[in-house]
Amino acid sequence: MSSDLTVGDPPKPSKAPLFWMTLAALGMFLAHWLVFIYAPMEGTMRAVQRIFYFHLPSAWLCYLGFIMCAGSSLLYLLKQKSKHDAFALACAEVGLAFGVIVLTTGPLWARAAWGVWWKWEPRLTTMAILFLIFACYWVIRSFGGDSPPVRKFGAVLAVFGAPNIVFVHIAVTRWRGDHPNNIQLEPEMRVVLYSCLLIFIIIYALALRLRYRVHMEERTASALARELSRLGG
Amino acid sequence: MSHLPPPHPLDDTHRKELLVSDLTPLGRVARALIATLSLCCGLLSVSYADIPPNRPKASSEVPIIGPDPIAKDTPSSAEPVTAPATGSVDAVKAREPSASELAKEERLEELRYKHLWIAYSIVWLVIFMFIRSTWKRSEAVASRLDELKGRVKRLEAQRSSEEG
Amino acid sequence: MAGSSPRHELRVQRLTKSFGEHYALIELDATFKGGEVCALLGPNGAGKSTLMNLLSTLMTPSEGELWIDGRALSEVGARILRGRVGFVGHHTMVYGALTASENLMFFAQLYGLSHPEGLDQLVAERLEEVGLSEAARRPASGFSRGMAQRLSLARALLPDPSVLLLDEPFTGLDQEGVAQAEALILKHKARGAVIIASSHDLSVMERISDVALVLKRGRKAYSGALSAELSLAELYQRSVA
Amino acid sequence: MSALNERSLWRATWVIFDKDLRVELRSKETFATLGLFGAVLSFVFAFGFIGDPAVNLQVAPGVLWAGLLFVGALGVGRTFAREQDNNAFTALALSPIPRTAILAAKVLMNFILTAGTMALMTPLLALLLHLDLTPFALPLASLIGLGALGFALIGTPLAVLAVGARFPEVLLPMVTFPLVSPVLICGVRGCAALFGTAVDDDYWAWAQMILAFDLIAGLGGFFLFEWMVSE
Repeated sequence: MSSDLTVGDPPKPSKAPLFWMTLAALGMFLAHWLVFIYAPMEGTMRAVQRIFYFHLPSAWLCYLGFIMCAGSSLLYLLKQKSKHDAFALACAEVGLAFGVIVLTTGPLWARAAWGVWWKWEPRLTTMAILFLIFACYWVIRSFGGDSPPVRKFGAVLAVFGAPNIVFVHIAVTRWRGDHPNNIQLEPEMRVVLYSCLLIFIIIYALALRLRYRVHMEERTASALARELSRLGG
Repeated sequence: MSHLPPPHPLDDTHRKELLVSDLTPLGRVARALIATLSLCCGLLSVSYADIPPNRPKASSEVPIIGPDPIAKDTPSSAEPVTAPATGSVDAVKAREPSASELAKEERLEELRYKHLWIAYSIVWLVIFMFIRSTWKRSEAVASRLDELKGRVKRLEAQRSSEEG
Repeated sequence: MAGSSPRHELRVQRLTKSFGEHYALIELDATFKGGEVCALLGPNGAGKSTLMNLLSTLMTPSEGELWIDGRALSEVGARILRGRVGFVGHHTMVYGALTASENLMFFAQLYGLSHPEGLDQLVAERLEEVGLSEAARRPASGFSRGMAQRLSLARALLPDPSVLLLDEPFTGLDQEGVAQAEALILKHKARGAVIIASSHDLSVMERISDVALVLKRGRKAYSGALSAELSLAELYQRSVA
Repeated sequence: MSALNERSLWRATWVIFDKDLRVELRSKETFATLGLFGAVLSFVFAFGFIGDPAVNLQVAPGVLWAGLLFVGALGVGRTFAREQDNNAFTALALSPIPRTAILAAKVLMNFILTAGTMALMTPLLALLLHLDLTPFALPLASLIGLGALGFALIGTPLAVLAVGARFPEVLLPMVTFPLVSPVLICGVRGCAALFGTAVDDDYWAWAQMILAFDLIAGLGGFFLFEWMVSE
């Protein structure tokens, strides 16, 4: 009878997340030191330019999250494996978290640097539309229940949504060709930027891992509950 | 399309127990609310921080010498940016504007720091909240898994005693 | 259809369907032979509709396998099997804006049917069978429930399916309609089709069925031939209790 | 049983489309709804944006494409209205045709409905805003046609899936709008280029971009559709 219950034992909670969390926390402190003390003051934008060290890595990781979500969704559509769907969901959620960072720090920077909260500029627009698409994805996944049709709907949304961005970018670039002042990075700034990127990658991987695990465990739990109802019934 | 069959009465009793530690729809709504609220709070604080440059109050530190309409106008307009010389008029017109420009620069500097701090705290907040919510959810699901496994064990024990 | 082996067959093995955290159908093993009418019985929520949907390939089983005429679902894919199934469901599935004959013509074209004297002739014959010849040129939106049900039956029988699934086929039919439907079912039974019917009207079911399958909470509670001694109602009471 | 080959895809598409068209011509339900909606929209936009001719010409692209967006969303939301009485969609899903045929027929239908409504709405708007669009008739029609096609290509598969996932209908536009935003941007800019209100006057480049979007969305949709509905 027990063979019926092999719904995949959830992996033992390992100590690894704690290690990585500590590393990430330490990294954050290091990032602060780098951003606020080590990095030289930029000439024209001065203090507000330091937002950039958080903003840019977040934007990259936000994109990464959404692209990974789309890739995993495509795999899910083709192979119908639950784990791909769980991974796609986790990627979208982490991407959205970084997206919130990008879309709040971006206007803060823009207001101080350009005098406006928002500018119809390719990168901003692209990010905003991508964020909207994946916010829709998240809303549907959170409130639509967790049935295969909803998973599929989400997957299709992600698969269509991510390549969309290329179009938006090309279109807006053509429309509003002015690129923002490309900041000439001094070597120290470069060091700070890449260290921040590294630290954010650690945080990203950690968050993704935790999230993915949670989704997988929730699925294991509902599979277990299902088997129980089968045995009990 | 296909009809979902109504749940078995048996499943329902099981479900009630299971829901105790599960994330209910209410929990999801709460989560969405918190996310929205925090976003609103962030935006509110941002717009609050934006007020100073529009108020002439900050300029009181450095009194404006002489009634200069341009110098007075510029700070009250919604343009905190100083393209160092907004117009050649400014540059030509006065030695006094240099004082007001200084004040303006100071206000801008203040704004820059304010925005930096807000941005910085948002970064922290978002990361912290994300990890925390994930952690909480993971604990909830872990406890649910434990409970379910306990029930499986009990069921197995019951079965083996029935067979034996 | 293949003349050498007129008997069709539908077989399921460990057929299971789960929704979220509960099961609608659990490990059903059954063989439905052609030329027999099987009464599918069970209380509400026993898994009858789920089984019908699985057999019609509208749903994909969570586990288990399904064969129609020896062709496995997992091997040939749902689309091949789907063409061999006729399905009459709770809803009449007719297009109100189209006339009766247009409705049938639409599905005849979708199924890629042919007839020596043209599709129009085929459609006319099929409408004749269910007694709708006079209403052939009227839009189906004006039909009574009974007429729509007849049309639905004609649609399901159109491709001469190997498997005929009838979920409450007598809803809304009058005496004459029930008799006509019965005659049609018997005709397709004689042709060798697998017929699975489910209805709350046990007296009609008693008349037409040869075997019975009773489901209870997603599991098989009884399956076997009906005998003269054991009435369907009695059997149902006994196996569900 | 007929052989189910590639030709059956086209035949089934045609059969379903023919049926939809017949139903639509007979009831005129969707087209009447869309047409009326388009007329109401035109009046609302005209109230909101009417100004001197130069201003009118400047707002016209935005008004046109906002109209297309609303009309398209309404049309796509009605995709399965024709199938839902008596649950006829189940019978359609039961027939041994490639699922892609259903999608193709519905895309075609949605395209025709949206483009048809826009063909009524555009002259009406031109009339109300005192614009003379006749010199641009052909390029404008091509832009709007491509835009309507893009909307149908993105919106229809989502509508099909929404039927299965039992979504409330309000969710559909919410999901569709961000996805079609490239079409919208290109369309508005293309129209502005066409009307000469933008710096860049190469409307054809924008049309090409919409065309590319349509191609990719169409290919992606038709390639993935069998997987989307396999449940």
